[in-house]
Amino acid sequence: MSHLIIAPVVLPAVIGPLIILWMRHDLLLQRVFSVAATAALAGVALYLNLLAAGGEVQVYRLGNWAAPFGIVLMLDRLAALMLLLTALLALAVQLYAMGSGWDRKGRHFHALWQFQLMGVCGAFLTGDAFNLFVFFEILLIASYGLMIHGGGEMRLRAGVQYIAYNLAGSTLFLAALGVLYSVTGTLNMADMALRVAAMPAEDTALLRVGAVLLMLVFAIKAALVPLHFWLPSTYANAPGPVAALFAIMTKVGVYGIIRFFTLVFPQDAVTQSVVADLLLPAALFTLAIGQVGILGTRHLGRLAAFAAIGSIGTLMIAVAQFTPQGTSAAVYYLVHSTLAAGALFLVMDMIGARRGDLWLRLDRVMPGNGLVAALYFVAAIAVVGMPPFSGFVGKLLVMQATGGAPAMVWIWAIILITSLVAIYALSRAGTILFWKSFELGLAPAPPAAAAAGPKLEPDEPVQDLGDAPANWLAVASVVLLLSGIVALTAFAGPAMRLAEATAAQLHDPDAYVSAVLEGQEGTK
Amino acid sequence: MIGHALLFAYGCFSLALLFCLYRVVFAPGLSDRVLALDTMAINMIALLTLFGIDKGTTMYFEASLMFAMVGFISTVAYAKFVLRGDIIE
Amino acid sequence: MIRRLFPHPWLSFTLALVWMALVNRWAVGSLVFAAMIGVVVPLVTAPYWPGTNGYRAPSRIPAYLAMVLWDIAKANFTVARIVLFMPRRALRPAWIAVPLELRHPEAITALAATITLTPGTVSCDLSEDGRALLVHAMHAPDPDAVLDEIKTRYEARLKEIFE
Amino acid sequence: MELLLSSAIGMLTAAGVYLILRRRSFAVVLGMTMLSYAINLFLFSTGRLVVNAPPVLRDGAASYTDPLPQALVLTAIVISFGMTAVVVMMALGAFLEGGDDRVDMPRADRLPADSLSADRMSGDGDA
Amino acid sequence: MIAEIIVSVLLVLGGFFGLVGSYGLVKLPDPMTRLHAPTKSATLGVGAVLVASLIWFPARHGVLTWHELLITLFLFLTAPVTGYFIAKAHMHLGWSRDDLPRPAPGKDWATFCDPDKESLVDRQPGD
Amino acid sequence: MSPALIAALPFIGALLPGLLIRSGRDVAAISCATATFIALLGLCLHIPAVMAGEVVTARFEWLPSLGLNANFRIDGLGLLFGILILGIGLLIIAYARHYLSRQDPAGVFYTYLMLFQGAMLGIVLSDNILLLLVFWELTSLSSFLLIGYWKHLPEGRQGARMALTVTGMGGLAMIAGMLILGNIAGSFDITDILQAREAIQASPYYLPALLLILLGAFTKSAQFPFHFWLPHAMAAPTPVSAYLHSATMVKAGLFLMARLWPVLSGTPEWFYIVATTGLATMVLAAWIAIFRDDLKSLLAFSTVSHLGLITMLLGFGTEAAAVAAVFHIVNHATFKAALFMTAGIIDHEAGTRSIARLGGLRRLMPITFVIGTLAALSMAGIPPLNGFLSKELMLEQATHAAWQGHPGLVAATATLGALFSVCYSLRFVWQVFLGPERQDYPHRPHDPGFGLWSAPALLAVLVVLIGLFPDSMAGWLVAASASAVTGTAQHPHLALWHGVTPALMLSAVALAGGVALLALNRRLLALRAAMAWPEAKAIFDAITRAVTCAAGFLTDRLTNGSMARAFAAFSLTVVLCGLWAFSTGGWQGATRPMLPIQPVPLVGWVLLMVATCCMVAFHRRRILALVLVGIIGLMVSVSFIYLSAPDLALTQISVEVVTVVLLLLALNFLPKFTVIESPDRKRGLDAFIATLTGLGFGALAYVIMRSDFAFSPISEYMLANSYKLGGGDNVVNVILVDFRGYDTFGEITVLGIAALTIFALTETLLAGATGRRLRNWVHDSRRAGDRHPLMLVVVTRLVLPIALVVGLYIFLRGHNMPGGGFVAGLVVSVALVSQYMASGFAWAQERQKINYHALIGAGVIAAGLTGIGAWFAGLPFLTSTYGYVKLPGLEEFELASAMGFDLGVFLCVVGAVMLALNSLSRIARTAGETVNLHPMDIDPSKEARR
Ligand code: NA
Ligand code: NA
Repeated sequence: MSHLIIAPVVLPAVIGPLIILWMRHDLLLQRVFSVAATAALAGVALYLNLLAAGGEVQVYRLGNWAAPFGIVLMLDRLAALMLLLTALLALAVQLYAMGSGWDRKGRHFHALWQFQLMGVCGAFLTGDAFNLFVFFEILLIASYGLMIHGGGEMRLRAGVQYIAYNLAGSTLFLAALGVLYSVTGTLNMADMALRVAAMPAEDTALLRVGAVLLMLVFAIKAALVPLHFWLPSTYANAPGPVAALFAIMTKVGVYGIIRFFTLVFPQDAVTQSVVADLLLPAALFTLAIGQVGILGTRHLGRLAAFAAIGSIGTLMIAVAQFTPQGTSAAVYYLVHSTLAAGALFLVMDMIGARRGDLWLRLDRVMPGNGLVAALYFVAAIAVVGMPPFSGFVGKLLVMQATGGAPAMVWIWAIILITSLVAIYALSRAGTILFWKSFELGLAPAPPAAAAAGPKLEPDEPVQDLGDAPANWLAVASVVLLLSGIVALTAFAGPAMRLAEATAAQLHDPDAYVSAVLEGQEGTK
Repeated sequence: MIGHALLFAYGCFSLALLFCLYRVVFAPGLSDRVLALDTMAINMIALLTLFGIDKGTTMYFEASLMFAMVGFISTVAYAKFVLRGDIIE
Repeated sequence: MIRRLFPHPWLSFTLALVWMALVNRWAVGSLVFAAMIGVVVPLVTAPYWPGTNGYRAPSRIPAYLAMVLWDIAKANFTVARIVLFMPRRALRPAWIAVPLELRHPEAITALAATITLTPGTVSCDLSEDGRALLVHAMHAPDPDAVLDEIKTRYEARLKEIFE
Repeated sequence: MELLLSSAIGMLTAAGVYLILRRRSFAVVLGMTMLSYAINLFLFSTGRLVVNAPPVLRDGAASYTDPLPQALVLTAIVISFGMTAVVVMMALGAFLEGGDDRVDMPRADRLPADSLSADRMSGDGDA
Repeated sequence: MIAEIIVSVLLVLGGFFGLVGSYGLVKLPDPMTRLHAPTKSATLGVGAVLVASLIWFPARHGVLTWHELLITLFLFLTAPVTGYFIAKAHMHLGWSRDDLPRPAPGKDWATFCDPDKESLVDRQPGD
Repeated sequence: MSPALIAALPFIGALLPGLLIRSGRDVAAISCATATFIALLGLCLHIPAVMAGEVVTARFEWLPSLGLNANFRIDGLGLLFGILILGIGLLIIAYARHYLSRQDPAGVFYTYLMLFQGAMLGIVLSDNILLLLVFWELTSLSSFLLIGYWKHLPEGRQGARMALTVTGMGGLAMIAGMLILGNIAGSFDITDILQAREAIQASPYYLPALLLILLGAFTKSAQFPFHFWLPHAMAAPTPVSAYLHSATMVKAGLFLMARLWPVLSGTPEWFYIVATTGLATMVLAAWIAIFRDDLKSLLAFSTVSHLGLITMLLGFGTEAAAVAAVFHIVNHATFKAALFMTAGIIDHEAGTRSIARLGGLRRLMPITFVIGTLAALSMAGIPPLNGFLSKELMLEQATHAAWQGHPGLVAATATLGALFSVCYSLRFVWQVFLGPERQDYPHRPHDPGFGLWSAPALLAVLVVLIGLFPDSMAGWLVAASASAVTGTAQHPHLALWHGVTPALMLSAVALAGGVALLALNRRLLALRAAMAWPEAKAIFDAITRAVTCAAGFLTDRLTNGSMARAFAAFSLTVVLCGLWAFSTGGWQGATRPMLPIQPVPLVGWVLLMVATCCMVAFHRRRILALVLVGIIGLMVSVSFIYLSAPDLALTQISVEVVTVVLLLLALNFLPKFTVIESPDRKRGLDAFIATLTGLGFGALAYVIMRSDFAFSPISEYMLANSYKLGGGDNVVNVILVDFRGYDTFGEITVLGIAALTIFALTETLLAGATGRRLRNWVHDSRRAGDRHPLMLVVVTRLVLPIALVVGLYIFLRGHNMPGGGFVAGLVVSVALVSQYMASGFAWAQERQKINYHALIGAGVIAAGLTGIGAWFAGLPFLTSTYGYVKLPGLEEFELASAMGFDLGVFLCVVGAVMLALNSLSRIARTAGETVNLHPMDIDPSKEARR
C-alpha cells in the first residue's frame, strides 16, 4: 500500500488552503505554488500509472478500516489514466490561464483550481459510492467558483442555471445512492457488486431503479441528451481556461458510467439491460444534437460547447457497447476528446481576446491571425475527427467496435453524417474568422479595448491581451495540448494497448472485488 | 396520571401548533407571521420536552436549546428585515 | 490584574454556572473547566462590552426576580382570562409613553423585559433620545394606573439596583 | 408512519419541482430547499424507520436507528447548505448585474445583439 | 407520588397556557393585542413543561438535569426582545406616528425617527 | 530508399519553407524542390524492381489492434502515380516560384503544397486502406488550404469550403466502405485485400461497400453529379489548379478505383455504376466546357470530362480497358497540366482569363502559343499527339461494351463526348491565340520569362514524344501500372497507327463533328441559353444554407436557455426511466410491517403538508414563503427527532437558521415578489410534472420503507464496533469523523470552497458595474430609525458568551452524544451572527478581527493534518486513535485523535459561514449603509456621562 495513492487528493487539498492562508494577496506566489502542485500531481499520476501498469488493483483503506465498512481508494488502470489525463490537462490549461491573464480577473482562482483538481482526482480514485458523491460535490462547487470567475451578467446568469441544474443532479445522486443502499445495505462499490450479483431475480425492481437513477446522474455530468441543456450556456460563458478544464468534467460522468456498469452492474447482471437499452439511443441523439449545434450556433463558445457534446455522444456510443472492444475504443477516444475539447476552448478564448467578443461575424483581421488560425485549424481537425489526428483514429476505433452491433447502420450513419456537418460548420467558422476578414481590407484591429471582467489589482500592470497577440505562455499551452493529440496519434499503438489492458481489467471485475474484500489483515 | 397529563399536554401543544400555522398563513402583515413562527418554535420546545419526559431521555435537550436559539435569531432577523431591509448593518 | 482577568465577574460566574448546568455533573474536572471558561470566554467577548461597569446594588436582584416571577404567573392568568372570555369589543388596548429615569442600557433593558413579561403590557419602543419607553397595554381601561405601576413597582427598584 | 413519511417526501418533492419550474431565481432557490428536505428525509428513510430507539449506544438496547443513512444525510445537509449559499449569492449577483432575477438565459446569450442586420452576419452559406 | 402530582399539574398547566397563548394568536382582534398572548402565555406554558421535566427526571430516574432550567432562562431572556422587535416591526408597517403618544414634545420614537439623523450616523463607510 | 521514407519526404519538405522563409522565396522553393527531387529519385531507384514485377514494401506497426498500420508498397500503379505526383510537383514548384506575386506569402504556399504532395503520395504508396484513408482526408484538408490561399477572395473561400464539403462527404462514406471491406477481407492491408476477391464479391456487404467507396472516389474525381465543386476550386492560384485539379488530386478517385479494381470490378454492379457514371460525366462535362468563357473553367470541365472517360474505362472491367485507362491517365496529366500552366501564363501576362477578352495572342506570345496549341490538340485527340493514342484506345473499348444489351450505345455516346472535346479544345486555340490582335487587353501581353514557360514546355515536349514514340516513352510505365491494376502481367502494344479500325472511324467523326460544332458556335450559344440548367453551385448553396438555417433553428429552439424546459426534461426523464426500470423488474411486495401512526406525528404531518401547500400557493410573496420554509424546516427537524436521529435534527435546524439569515440578506436587494410569468396552461403542465415527480419519489420511498434489506447492512458492523474501535458512543458521529471521516473531510472542503466562491464573487461584483450601481443605491422602502436597538445589544451581550459556551459543550460531547464539530460550528456562527445583527458587522468585526479566510484554511489543514498524522505511524490517511488521559487531580477523560479532525470541521464551518455572511453584508454596506462607532444607536447613559 503506497500512501501516494491518496496524494492526488491530499496534495491539492493542502495546497488550496495554503494558498488561502498565506498567499491570497500575492499572485506570483499563488502561480508558482499552484503550478508546482499541478506539476507534482502530474508526477504522482505518472507514478501511479506505473504502479497500476502491473495489472494489480491497488487498494488504500482510509482510516485503516476494513472494507466494506470504511472508505477505500482504488487504483486501477482506468483511475490512473484519468488522473494523469486530469493533471496534464490542468497543467497545460493553467499555463494558459496565467499567460492570458485570466487568473487575475477575480479572487482565488488558483485555490479554486486546486480544489477542482482535488474533486476530480478524488472522484476517479474512490471505491465508495457515497464518497463519489462527496467528490462530485467538491468538483462541482469548485467549478461553480471557477465558472463565474471574472463575473459579468451573462456568466452569472449561466452560473445560476448551472448550479441549479447540478443541484438537482446532486439530489438525484443521493436518491440513487439511497435506493442502492436500501437494497444492498452497502456503499462500497466492490461489495455492492457482489451483492448485486447475488440478488435474486424476482427482487430486482429497486435495484434496477437505483441503477437507472445512477446512470441518469452520470448522464447529467456527461451532458447526454436530454440532460444536456445545462452545458452550452455554461461552457460558452465560462472563462476560456475554465471551459477547457471542464473538458475533464464531462468525462467524470463518463467515467462513472464505465466504472459502475462494468463493476457493479456488469453485462450479465439483471440491471444491465436497463442501461444498455437507454444509453445507446441517448448517445446517438447526443452526437446528432451536438454536431448540429456546431453548425447551428453563431457563438464560438457555444460552438465549442456543442463540439464537446458531440464528442460525448461518440464516446458514449462506444461505452454503450459494454464490450472490451467498445470500452477500449472509449478509453482512447476519451483521452483524445478531452485534449481536443480543451484545445478548442483555449483557441476560442484566444480569438475572443483578440476580437473582443465571440460572435461569429465579419470583423477586422485580428492580431496574430496566422498563428491563431493555425491553432484553430489543428484543433478543429482534431475535434471533427479528420486525419491525421487522434480524432480520426478514435472515430475508426468506435466504428470498428460497433461493427457487429445490431444498430450498426444507425450508428455509422449518424457518426458519418454528423461528421460532415461538423466539418462544414468548422470550416465555415474558420473561413469567416480568419479569411473573410481580409475582405474588409482594414488594418488589424487595435488591441481589444478591455478584456472581459474587472481587474482587481490596479497597482499591478495587467497586460492587455491585445498587446501580446501571441503571449508565449498561452500559445505554449495550446501547443502542449495539441502535441498531446499528436502524440496520441503517433503512439496510437501503445496507447491502444494501454486502453485494451484497461478495458480488459474493467471487464474482469473479479480481481477488483477480491482486491478490496480480501487480504484485510491488519485493518481495524 | 402522568400519562394522562402528558396526553393532555401533547394535545394542547399540537393544537397550539395548528393555531400558529393558521396565523402564519392568514395574517394581515408580516409581523403576525413572524410572531406565529416564533410561537411555533416555543411550542415545539414544549413538545420536545414532553417527548423527553415520555421516553425518559434527556437526549433532546440540545435540540430544544437549538430551537430556542433559532426562534430568537430568526425572529430578530425577520423583524430587522422589515425594519431596515438589511439585517446585518 | 484581577480586573483584567475578570472584566465582568458576574458574567464569569454566570458562564461557569452555565457550564456546570450543561455538563450536569459535579466533578473536579468539570469545575476546573468551568473556571477556565469563566476566564476565557469573557475575555474573548470583552470587546463587545465597552464601557459597562459594575452595578450599585446587585444584592437586590434576587428579590426583584422573585417579584417579577410572581407577576408573570399572575399575568398569565389575566391574559388567559382575556383571551378566553373577554369579547373583542370589550378590549381597551392603549399606548402608554413611559418617561424614563433610568439611564443605563442594562437597566432600561431589564425594565422593558419586565414590562413585557408581566400583565398585559409589552414594551414596544424607545424614544429617539432614550428617555421614554413606549408600552402597549392589551387591556387598560385606565392607562395612568398602568404607568404608575411601572414607575413605582419596577423602575424604582431597578434604579436602586443599577444606578 | 411509513405512509406519512413517504407522502411528505412526495409532497416536498412536488413542491420543489413546481417551484424550480417557476423561472425566477428566488423561486428556484426555494424549490431547491424543498428538494433538499425531501431528499434528506428520503435518504434517512432508506435505513427504514424506527421510533423510540436510543440515539446513542446504550447497554441493553434492542435496536437502533440505522446510523449510516444518518451520517449520509448529515453530509448531504452540509453540502446542500454550501450549494444553496452559493446559488443565492450567484442569483443575487446575476440580479445586480442584469437587473432582473429571471433564470432563463436571455436571447443575447444565443444570438448577437445585431443579429437583425444580417449583412454583418454570416448565418447563410455565403461567407 | 407527590412529584408525579406536581409534574402532572405542571404539565396540564403548561399545556393550558401554551394552548391559550396560541389561541390568542388566532382570536385576538388586532396585531398589537395578539402580541400579548404568546409573549407571556406561551413562555409560561413551555416554562411549566420545562419545570415539570426538571422535577420529573430526578424524581423518576434519579438523574438531576439542569438543562431545562437553562432553556427556561434562555427563553425568558429572549422573549422580551422578540416581543420588542415584533412590536417595532408592526409599528413600522402598520402605524402612523400620529396615532401614538409622543415621548416628549419635538421628540419621536426610535422607529419613526430619521435614520440619517446626525446623532445616529457616526460615519460613512470609507471614513 | 524505403517507401515510407519516400512518403515522408514531402512532409519533411513542408517544414522547410516555414523554417527557411526568412532566407527568401528562392530558398523556400529550392528546399521544397530538393525534397521532391530526392523523393522522386528514391522512387525511381525502385523502377527496376517494379519492372521485374516485384512489390516493394515497408511495414510499420501503428495501431495493430485496429488493423491500421503504416504499410507502404510500391507497385506499378503506385510508381506511375508517384512519378506523376513528384514529377509534375517539381514542375509546379518551379512554375509557382515565378507565378506568385510579391504580396503572396510564398512560405505558406509551399508548405501547403508540400503537405498536399505528401498526402497524395501517401495515398498512392499506402498498402493499408485505413492509412490510405488518412492520406485521402489529408488531401481534402490541404487542398482546402490551397484553394483558399487567396483569403481575400470570396470565390476562394467558397470554393475551398465546397471542395472540402463534397470531398469530405465522399471521404466519410469511404471510411464506412473501407471498414466494411476490411472486415470482409479480414485485413486492412491492400496486399491481403487483393487476394480476397471471391470473398468480397460474395459477401452481402459487397454492394454497400462498393457504393460507399465509389461515393468517395466519385466525389474526389468530380464525377457526375458531384462534378460541380471542381470548377469552383479554380479560384485557387493556377499552380494549384494545374497540380491538384488536373494532374493529381482529382485522379485520386481514379487511383482508388484502379487500386481496388481486382477485387471490386467485374460485376454487373460495378459496370453499371462506374461505366455509366463515367460516360455521363464525360459527355456532360464536355458539353458544358464548350460554353465556358473562363479559361480555367473551360479546362476544369474538360478535366471532369476526361476523368469521366477514365472512369468509364475502369468501369468496363476488362483488362484492355484498364490499360487504356492507365495510359490516358498519363496523357491527360501531361497535356492538362501544360494547359493549366498556359492558362496561368495568359492570365499572368494578359491580365484576364476570359476568352471573350482574348484572341490574337499568337504573335504576341509565340512560345505560349506553341505550348498551348500542342497541349490543346492533344486534348482534342489529334494525331500524332499522345491524347490521340489513348482516345483511340478508349473508343475501341467503347465499341466492345454493351449497355443493357445495346452494343452501339456506349460507343456512340463516347464519340459524342470526343466530339465535344474536339470542339472545346479547338475553341481554346482559336479564340485565344488565333484571330485578330486586340487593343484592349488589360495588360500588354508578351511571353513570360523562361522560369514560367519552361515547365509547360517540358510537358508539351512530352506530349509530342509520347505521341510519337509511345512504346519507348511510356509503354514500360503503362505496362507496369496496368499489370498492377489488373493483377496480371500486361504487355500493351502502344502505337500511333493500328490501321483503319472502327475506332479510327469514330475518331474521324468526332474530329469532323467537333470542327463543325465550333463553326456553329453562335447558334450553340443560343441553344445553350435556351436550355438553362440550374447552376450546381446555386443548388449546393441552397442546400447548405437550408441545412445551416435548419441547424440554427433547431439548436436555437432546442437549447433556448430555458431553465424550466431543462428541468422539466430532467424530471420527466427521471420519473419515466425510474418507472420503467421498476416495472420491468421484480418486486416481492411489502415485507415490513407498518409502524402505527400516532396522533402527535399526525399533527406534525398535517403541519408539514399544509405549510408546503401554502408555500407553493404563496411562493410569489417571498417573505411569506421564507417563513413557511422555516416551518417546514422546523417540522423536518422535529420528525428527525421523533425518528430517533437527534444529530440530524440539530444539524438541520441550525443550518435552517443560517440559511434564513442568508436568504434575508439576499432578499434585501432582490424583488420582494415573484411576478407570474407562465400562462395558466403552462402552470398546469408544470403542476402535472411536479405531481408526477412527487408521486414517483414518494412511492419509491414507500416501497423502500416497506421492503427489507436484501443483505445485512454494513451499519451493523458500525454499531457493533463504534465504541470498541472508534471510541465513541454516538455512532453517527463516529461514522462522520472516523469510519467515513474522508467524506467529512470532503464535506468541509465543499463548505470552504462555497465560502471562497461567495467571497470571490462579491469582490468581483463590487469591483465592477454592480459596485458602482450599489454605491448609488436608493432603498425602495421607508426604513425604521434605529439600526442597533439598545435592547438587542444588551441581551446579545449575554447571549453571545452563553452561546459560545454551549457551542464548546456541543463540540466536546459530540463523540458520545449528539453534537460534534459541525453543529458546534453552526452554533458559534449563529451566536456571532446575533452579535453582528445587534451592533453591525463592521463594528463587531473591528472589535474582534477574526480572519475567516484563515479559519477556513486552518480548518481544512487541521483536518488534513490529523489524517496525515497517521502516515507517521505507517497507517493510512485518517486512521484514528483514542485514549484515556488522566491529569493529576482530575478524573480521567477521553482524548481521540478524531477530535483534532472535528476541530478542523469546527473551524472550517465557522470560517465558511461567517465569510459567506460577511460577503453578503459587504454588498449592503456598499449600498450606502453607515458604519457605527458605537454598539447601539441610542444610549442614554452616554449623555449622562457627558
Ligand atoms: Na458531517
Ligand atoms: Na419569544
